[in-house]
Amino acid sequence: MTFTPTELEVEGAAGGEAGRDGAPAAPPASGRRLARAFLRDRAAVACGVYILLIILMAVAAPLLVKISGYGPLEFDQDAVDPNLGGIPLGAAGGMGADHWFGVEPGNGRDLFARIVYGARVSMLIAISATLLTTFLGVVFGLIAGYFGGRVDMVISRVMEFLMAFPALIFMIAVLSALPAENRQFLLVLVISFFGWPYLARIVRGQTMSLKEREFVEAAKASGATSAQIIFKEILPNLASTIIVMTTLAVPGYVGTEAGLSFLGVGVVPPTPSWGQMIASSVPWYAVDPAYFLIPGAFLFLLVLSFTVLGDRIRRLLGEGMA
Amino acid sequence: MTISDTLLRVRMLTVGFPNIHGPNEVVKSLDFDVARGGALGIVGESGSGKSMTSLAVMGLLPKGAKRTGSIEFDGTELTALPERAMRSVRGDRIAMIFQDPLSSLNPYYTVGTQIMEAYRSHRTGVTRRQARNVAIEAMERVHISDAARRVDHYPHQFSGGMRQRVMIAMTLSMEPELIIADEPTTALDVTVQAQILDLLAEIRADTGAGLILITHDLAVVSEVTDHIVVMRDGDLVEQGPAERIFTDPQEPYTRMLLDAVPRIDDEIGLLRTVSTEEGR
Amino acid sequence: MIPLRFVANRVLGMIIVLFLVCLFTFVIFFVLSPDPAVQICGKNCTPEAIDQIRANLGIDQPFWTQFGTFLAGLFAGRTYGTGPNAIDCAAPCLGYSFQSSQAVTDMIVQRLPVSATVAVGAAVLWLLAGVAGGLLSAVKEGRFADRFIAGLTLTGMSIPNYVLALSLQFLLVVTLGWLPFPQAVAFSDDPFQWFQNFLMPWIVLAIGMAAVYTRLTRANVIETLQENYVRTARAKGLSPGLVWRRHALRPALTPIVTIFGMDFAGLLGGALITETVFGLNGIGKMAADSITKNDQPVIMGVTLLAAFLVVIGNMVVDLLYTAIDPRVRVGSSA
Amino acid sequence: MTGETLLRARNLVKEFTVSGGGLLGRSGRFRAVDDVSLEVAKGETLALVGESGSGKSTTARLIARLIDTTSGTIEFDGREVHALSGKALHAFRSEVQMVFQDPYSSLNPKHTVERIVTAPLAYQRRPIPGGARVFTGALLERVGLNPDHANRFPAQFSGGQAQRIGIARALAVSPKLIIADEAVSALDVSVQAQVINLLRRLQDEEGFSYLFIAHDLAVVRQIATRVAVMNGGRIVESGDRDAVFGAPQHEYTKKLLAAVPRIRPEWDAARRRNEQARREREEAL
Repeated sequence: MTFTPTELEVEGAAGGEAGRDGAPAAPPASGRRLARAFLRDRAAVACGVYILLIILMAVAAPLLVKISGYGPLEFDQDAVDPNLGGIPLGAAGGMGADHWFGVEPGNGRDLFARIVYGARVSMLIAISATLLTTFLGVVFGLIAGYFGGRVDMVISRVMEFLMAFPALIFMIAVLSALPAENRQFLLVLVISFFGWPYLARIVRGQTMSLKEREFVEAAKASGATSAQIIFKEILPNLASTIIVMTTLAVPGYVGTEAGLSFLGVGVVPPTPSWGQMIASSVPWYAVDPAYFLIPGAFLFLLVLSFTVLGDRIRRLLGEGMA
Repeated sequence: MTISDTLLRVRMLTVGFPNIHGPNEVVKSLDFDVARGGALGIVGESGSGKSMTSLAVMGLLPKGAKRTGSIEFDGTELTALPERAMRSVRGDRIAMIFQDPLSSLNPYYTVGTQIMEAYRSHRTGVTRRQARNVAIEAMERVHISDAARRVDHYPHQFSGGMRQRVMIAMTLSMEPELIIADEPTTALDVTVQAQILDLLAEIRADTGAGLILITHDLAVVSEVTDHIVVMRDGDLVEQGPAERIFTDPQEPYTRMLLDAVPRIDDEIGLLRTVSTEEGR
Repeated sequence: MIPLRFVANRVLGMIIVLFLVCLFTFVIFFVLSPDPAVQICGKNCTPEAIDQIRANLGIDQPFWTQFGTFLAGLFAGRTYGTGPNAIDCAAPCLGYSFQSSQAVTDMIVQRLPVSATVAVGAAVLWLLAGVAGGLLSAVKEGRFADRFIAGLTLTGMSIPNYVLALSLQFLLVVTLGWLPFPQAVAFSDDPFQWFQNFLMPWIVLAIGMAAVYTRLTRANVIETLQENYVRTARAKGLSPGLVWRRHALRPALTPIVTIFGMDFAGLLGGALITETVFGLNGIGKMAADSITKNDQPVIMGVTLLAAFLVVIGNMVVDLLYTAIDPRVRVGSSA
Repeated sequence: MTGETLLRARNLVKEFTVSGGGLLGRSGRFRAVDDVSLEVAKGETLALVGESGSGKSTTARLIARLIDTTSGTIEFDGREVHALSGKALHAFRSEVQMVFQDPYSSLNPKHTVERIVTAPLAYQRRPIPGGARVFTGALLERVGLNPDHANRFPAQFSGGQAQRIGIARALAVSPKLIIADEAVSALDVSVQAQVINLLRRLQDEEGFSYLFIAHDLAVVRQIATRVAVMNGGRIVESGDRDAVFGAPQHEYTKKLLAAVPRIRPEWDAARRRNEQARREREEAL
């Protein structure tokens, strides 16, 4: 579902598209010019706004819940109909002034509160995993690509080994074996552990081709150390790749976290998570569609927003790159 | 020169990539002729529009390009030809050789297949066997030894010079009346370049085909061609018989170019340059 | 004609990777998981009973012994317990599920047809849709159709498959009633209902991949059309159809064919969710169920199977690539 | 002009391992540089000429210590370069600089001209005399560029200008030897002539030596004091420029010289006469 080698292959292949027609004499993309081009793109702006909104929601979760009146763990038996097996009272899953998004069937927990707190969990895990993955991927990719030889062979073999795993199944296996404490932290670790090779492979490839550029030889001939060459000469040239790959990694991790929680090896109840909410809505989807539609829509839109945003950033940077 | 002596007559040829900023012309109102069996050299530095000129004649301009003017080949107006008719001219009567022989050959097919496919698509009722023999014969004519075996080899199994020979064999198999060679030796070593230039001369002598040689190298055109067009930034700077261009250039740009060419057997001194670049 | 040494190299590499996968998986379950004997024993358990179960399972042995027995079981089969209660587990033995009292290998074999049907159908669907969409997009580059397909692919890549599965089920089955509630029907009994049953799983499993393949195909075709050899082909006066078929499609689609092998082999992960949501009794659902029941031998068996498929897929792709790309197949002689 | 010896390389050999691939693959060895000996005197230009694959670029990189020799010795200004390491190697780096073939590839696209030109000093941990701005401005002027362009990026310059930036960078540490690896082959002919003139002028001003790697014999003849011809990893012939060009001894050198396309000398002579006549006409007016 989230980790397919192909998906990243596409990004790699299309990312190279920009450099196809030689070196244009245009000045390199300036931040301001990029920002202006970005703001002209309505889809990108809409996605950016949605992501900001979700982040805001996650940050301000306790405040929002205070305003709406119900916490994420509060049961409200008055909102469900015990005679009908706990189906929410009222239309559309019990939506109304009291419960803005309705309530969970069965125990009447407030969906709005759970969505808001779920956003917190999703974003926290996805962003932490992205940061950790990016760090690992960039460092190992740079080292393997720059030093080559034996170092590269070892790192490449490890990457191939990790990528040879069907990541989802392996994550499930690992997580199902691990204790339930500190689940969120473990999720980040496990996701990053299986995630970094995809970025590292691309960074490695680009480093290998950058290494052949004569400016690296020029730096070497001037007495630059390996660390100086890697971080001062090569890394700046990887910036746009890293930005694009990172933006495209976030939706993958949002989806992975939700998927793992959906399968019951992710975030442990009662902590809310969107994937877990969708999982628990499965038995109810025919009688209370709002229960899965609301978290489903939030999740889909978040993943879509990040994906579109990553796509647009890639195109912008790709066009602006010399 | 009478009409029947002229193989290709180009008039007011303009190529542009129109965009919001304007017509963006890379070739501007170009006039030149190629005589039957003659060799025309188009010389210019990078960005002079010399390659676009050749693609315009072939009708192979990239997407978004706009071509105006007249290109008359053997009495036929090429710009007015429908695509289907143009295809029967392309490859069959006008053939083209490109700069980088490796990327110009498809890595997935044997050189034999690639020589044959042109022949088979232009000549109806040709069996595979016959086409293969044509391919082998063409490879022999460009002095590829052991052609009967090498016809089944892939491009990556040939050296740079041999690949260019394959490209030439490809054009040869069609017996074209005009060969357009766009920087055919730029990617090659100097000894290989000499061989390829000799080969081109030999083929012209054999078949009587006309040649347009596009290059940045004045020394090369001086050896190969009898008529020269000098281009700069899409403009025609000067044209005339080779000897006249080299002995009595009229335009300052031509003189500057000739001064800038390092000689291997002339006096040594500071290379004469105009200071356009210096201090810019 | 694939060089023998190349094959030998790949096979050796594959064996090493598979061994490491086994070891890795085994370590995880050996070190991390809670004692299965306690679970199996249930309530009213005595320490003696637990010891007995531990002995039967062989988990009273040190790690390397256990691992050795496990590997031996893979190739030669093994026997759990002793005496009349002994249970035989024939090779390739992936372990024995005490929750369902069945050998994991048998459980997998039983469920293979359903999973294979889901996987093959989805693969055909995404390959066809992806390549067709990508070609259309490339032909219409920059035009409305291209932008429309680009929007579709972004959506397809973004929608989590369980959300799509539930939405489809809600829409097509509950609201519109176009499809019946999924039931297990054999193809030979009622082909039409069989098709209706598998339609939604196929779509759900295929959609994300189809989106990715569309983008990949589009990028490859557009890039190939820029190649100098395509210009050469046009300069030879070949018809556009011939230029496309011979000089653009083959180089553009070759990497897609090879990647397809890997993606197909990696399908089990996606099948897990799809089969669970649609209640299809395949390997994926079995794995999902065993997570809930904490049935470790089954989880481990499925993990190994999945890794095995991916490694095999990788190797097939490598060999396939060698066979279709002459640059790899025939070494340079110049 | 030729004085004492600056660089002396003896019996240089460089072998590369050609991987057979995979775990079972057998690896072979390929000898790119085979027993090459050469000398460069102070203030002279030694041109190393050869076709692709002749080993000339590898030789240049061996001498610059960008790669290590398989065997052989390199002596530079009295020091054993092949044995240098650590601090001593660092010091050697400011005495030998390189100018590369592709002007864009040799400049980091993400760095400004100022950063590029001062990088050798920064990597040497040496202070920048007069501050980065002034120093860069002065260097740019010396190579014929506008000193106000110090904050631009490489992509904003033409090929010839970018090559001048590369030359400015080499000059920054005031080296004794500049290795120019096909430094003018990627340039248009008019720009090429300007850069050749610039290289000659700088040598006259500074007195450093060039090791000039090139495949173009006509260019080499314009700039070299001595010439060494390489083929298949070996030097087949070397000597003073006029000796090598005027009376080549080795078969390969003869073949190479014969292959160079040339403008007929009688045409050039005629052109000089015509231009003379034109000038006289113009003066008469």
